[in-house]
Amino acid sequence: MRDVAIVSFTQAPNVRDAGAMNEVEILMPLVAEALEKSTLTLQEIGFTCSGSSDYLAGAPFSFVMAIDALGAWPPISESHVEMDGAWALYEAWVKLQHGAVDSALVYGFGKSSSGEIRDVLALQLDPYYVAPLWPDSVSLAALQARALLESSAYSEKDMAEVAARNRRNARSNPKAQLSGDFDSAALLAEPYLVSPLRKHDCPPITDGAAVVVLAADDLARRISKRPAWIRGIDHRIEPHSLGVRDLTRSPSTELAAEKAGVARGPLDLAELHAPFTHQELILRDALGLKHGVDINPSGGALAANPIMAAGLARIGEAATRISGGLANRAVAHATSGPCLQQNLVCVLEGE
Amino acid sequence: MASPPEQLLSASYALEYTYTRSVGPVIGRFLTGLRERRIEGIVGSDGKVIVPPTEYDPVTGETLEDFVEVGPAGVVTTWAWVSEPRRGQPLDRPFAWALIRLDGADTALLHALDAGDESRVSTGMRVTARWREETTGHIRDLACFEPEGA
Amino acid sequence: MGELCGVVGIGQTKYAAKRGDLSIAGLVREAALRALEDADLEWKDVDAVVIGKAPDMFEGVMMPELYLADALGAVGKPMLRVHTAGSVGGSTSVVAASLIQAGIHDRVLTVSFEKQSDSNAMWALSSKQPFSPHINAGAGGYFAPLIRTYIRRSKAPDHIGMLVALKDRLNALKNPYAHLHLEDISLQKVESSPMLWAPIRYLESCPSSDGACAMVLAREALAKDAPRPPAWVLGTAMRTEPTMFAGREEVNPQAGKDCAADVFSQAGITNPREQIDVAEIYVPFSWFEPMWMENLGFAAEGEGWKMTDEGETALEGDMPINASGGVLSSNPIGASGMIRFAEAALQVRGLAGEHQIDGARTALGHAYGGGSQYISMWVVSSERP
Amino acid sequence: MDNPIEEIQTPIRLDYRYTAGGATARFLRGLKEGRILGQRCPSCQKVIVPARGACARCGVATKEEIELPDRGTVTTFCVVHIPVPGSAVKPPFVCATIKLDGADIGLFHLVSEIPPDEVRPGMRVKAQWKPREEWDCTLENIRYFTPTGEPDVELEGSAHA
Repeated sequence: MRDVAIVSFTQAPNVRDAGAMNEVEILMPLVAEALEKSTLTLQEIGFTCSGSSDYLAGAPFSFVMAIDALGAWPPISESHVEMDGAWALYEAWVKLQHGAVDSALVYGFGKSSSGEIRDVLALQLDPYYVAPLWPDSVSLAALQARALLESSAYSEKDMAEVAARNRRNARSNPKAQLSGDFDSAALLAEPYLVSPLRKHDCPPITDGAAVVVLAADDLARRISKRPAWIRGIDHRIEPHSLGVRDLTRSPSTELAAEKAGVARGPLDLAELHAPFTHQELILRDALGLKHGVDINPSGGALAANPIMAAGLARIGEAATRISGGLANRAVAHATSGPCLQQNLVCVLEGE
Repeated sequence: MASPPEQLLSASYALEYTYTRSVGPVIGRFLTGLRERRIEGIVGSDGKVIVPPTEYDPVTGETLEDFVEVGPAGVVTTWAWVSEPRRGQPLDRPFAWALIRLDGADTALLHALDAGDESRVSTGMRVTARWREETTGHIRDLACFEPEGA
Repeated sequence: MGELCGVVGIGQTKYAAKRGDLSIAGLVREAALRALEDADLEWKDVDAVVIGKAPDMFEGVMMPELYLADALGAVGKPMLRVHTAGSVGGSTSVVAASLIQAGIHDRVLTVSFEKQSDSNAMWALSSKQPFSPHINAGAGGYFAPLIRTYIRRSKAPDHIGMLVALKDRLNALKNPYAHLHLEDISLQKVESSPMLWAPIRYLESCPSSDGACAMVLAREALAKDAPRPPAWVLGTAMRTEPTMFAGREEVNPQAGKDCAADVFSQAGITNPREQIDVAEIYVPFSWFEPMWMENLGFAAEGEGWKMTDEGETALEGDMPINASGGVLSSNPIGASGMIRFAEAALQVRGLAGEHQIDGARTALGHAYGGGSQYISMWVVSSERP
Repeated sequence: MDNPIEEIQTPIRLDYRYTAGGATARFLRGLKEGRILGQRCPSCQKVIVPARGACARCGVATKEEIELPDRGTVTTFCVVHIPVPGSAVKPPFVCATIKLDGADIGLFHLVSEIPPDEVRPGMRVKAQWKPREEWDCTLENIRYFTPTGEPDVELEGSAHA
């Protein structure tokens, strides 16, 4: 495998409603900033790939307009996935492995404020058997949470502690949407939203975007004093029907972690794309995270969940800490689909 | 169009369409069964009975075609209590979403459970199908499930 | 640099206005199973799945790869979903090939589809957002003015578009998968068909189809031992430019020229007209054949129509274009690009059946999308480099 | 089984709220006052209309506002012969790309009060506005463009531009 690193990361302030800012207006300054940090111009970038969703935007071809934020002239080598930007990063990483290009620009973006996101996500479900019942995303997560609570030693208190820690961590993240000091006992006194989930177990609704620049080999070393090298990256998918899956585990994360080599060395930190508190518990187990691993120093998806950018942001957050010398080895994770159906795992290291 | 405050110019709109979905032989047979108030599953490549039936094995992708009748009663494997139903959901009063393993099935079906109150729902409880008055061959022919003996 | 990638299996559905006999999963499986069968492989032999389609609003399923994971045997495997507007079938093939070329996987299944009959194409493709351009005249409303400019600049005679429409429908009669089988097609029928977006007539436009296309790609060591001859991928390229900016050349877009230059250079092609034996080009409206001939460098600017006029792009011509009948004969949008790529591969494999071009060794697959701004291409050959 | 189920209807309705970007909002507000606002790109100096807050070619924000006249030249067009869903305009009608005087990019709009077969590239046109009291934040304030009677203009450059 060719050495490929993350050399630049920016993200938009994560907000409940970006208001009058459209996707181009959100992305344009971010792309400029990410490129400036990388010292590359768009024309020097070998490949560009983005992730977004038409249903999130409520319009077909929503990614086409986003090209306007780049200055794609002369024309650029470019692709798009209808997935979280983390998978766009994967496609770009593959392109760099092929070896024809040395750098890539990757971005993910979405405004969840535009629609009723809990209902929009119901359209991800089987269109014959399930979507016509309109089960919303929080209800599906609640089914998973109860399955976990009733089959493991985890309690609602453990879930509240996940929420409290993530939002405490988010205090040092100026881009976070939700942060602060929460007492898990006080959180447990709150009513259920969809039992067994309370509001704090669920992600905020977020508008946002994230941008990453990848570079290979010597170019990465020239750009960054301490590139965050991608030592392994893999993603796997599970069956779609919730009634077929064991919702209390994440076998696709386990498999992706094995392929990405998570266990090949000690980890300093993990950035997990766990929109719901119980999903962090499932992912911790799936990744075999030991005591002492700093989980979601950014606050994770419970502090800001810009759908289509949140997974990419996890990779960017982990990389930033490696480049900043705060960690030597990290795992970043992204998820897609109902109840963690599809998962991506990325292992990052300093020199 | 709503008149906006200074700076912001926004308006609501609906993405609305009634899709006509051809269903193919397997889903078609299941829905035809529902119309006749019968629930059928399909036998997977490992012998397990999958409900609702898929045209393919969920793990191996192999084509499937052996049907067996299941239910109409079964067991709740997990559930979530909804105190505020949303538009389009099967019930407009508080209900539980439940994964239900029907008798004779090895996988669970997602549907609504009309139990009246959260305290009456538990994992492992027995439930049975409640049919819509008029069945047409649609997943919503199952109006919802209800506690057995209710 | 990188692994060599071979196309070892190709599967297509019968294209039709409505495949009322199939679910969405059934549709993609019909193509995927045929591709596996062609490659003499089973689901378990596939390492990863790359799927592509155009806007999710066609089927009203958000990110349908999630629902289709089991149907495509992807459980426990990596699965990617590509969407680059109308070029997506091409881009999906390019992404799938890159997984082989980068040495990441041994075998990749790639599938693209559209089940347009679940909704309505004009509805699914138009923006419902407030404040968006108030005049929505459909895809033809966007492309017809470009065609008019092409005709004005090139001084092409009016019948060129009709010739393309006739040729592609005649070719489709030799392709059992094609949607349109117009047995009694004639120049007169094309000419007397109603104007939709003048200068585009009804029979100069693509249909709206249900359909799926699939390919199995494999690395060199596996492809050379495949049961049927592989098509070797000599080059792949994608280019994008913005939809609207001052001075944009939309009739002969730079993205297309750059993409062609890139893919030909990878494939060692210096004279495409001489070295490419057959091409499958994305032509949703007949006039795009001469326009793309110029964009791809098969003809000088302003001269593309002469190739059509002189019969050079016909089956028996020296530069056959869309021997399969093309997009004008089958158009499940999300799959249309991959069909071009797959038909190019079928030609060099010698497996194109009745529309086989004798001795085809090197072929081009081409797709475009958006406002002629997303371009993808590959060059495939029967000869292993 | 008699009469097996072959298809189902699944109604889908999702409600969204769309917020126009800053520059688009200013453009639409301008229309409500009968003004057509473009923007000049600080990099390539081209004038873009409708104002979109960005030059797609240069990838930079555009801020300098330019008010454009409501007359220009048809660069290309098509005659639409099929009814357009949700549109009150009856076919056949002419959709044209119109380069307003002083703009470097075309605006898509209707051309009327002339037989479709007499419309031609290079033709000079001006906006026909609806009565002022009907104006809102929309390009539909302009009912359509009509010929000015000025001599045609020699065209060069791109198709929609």
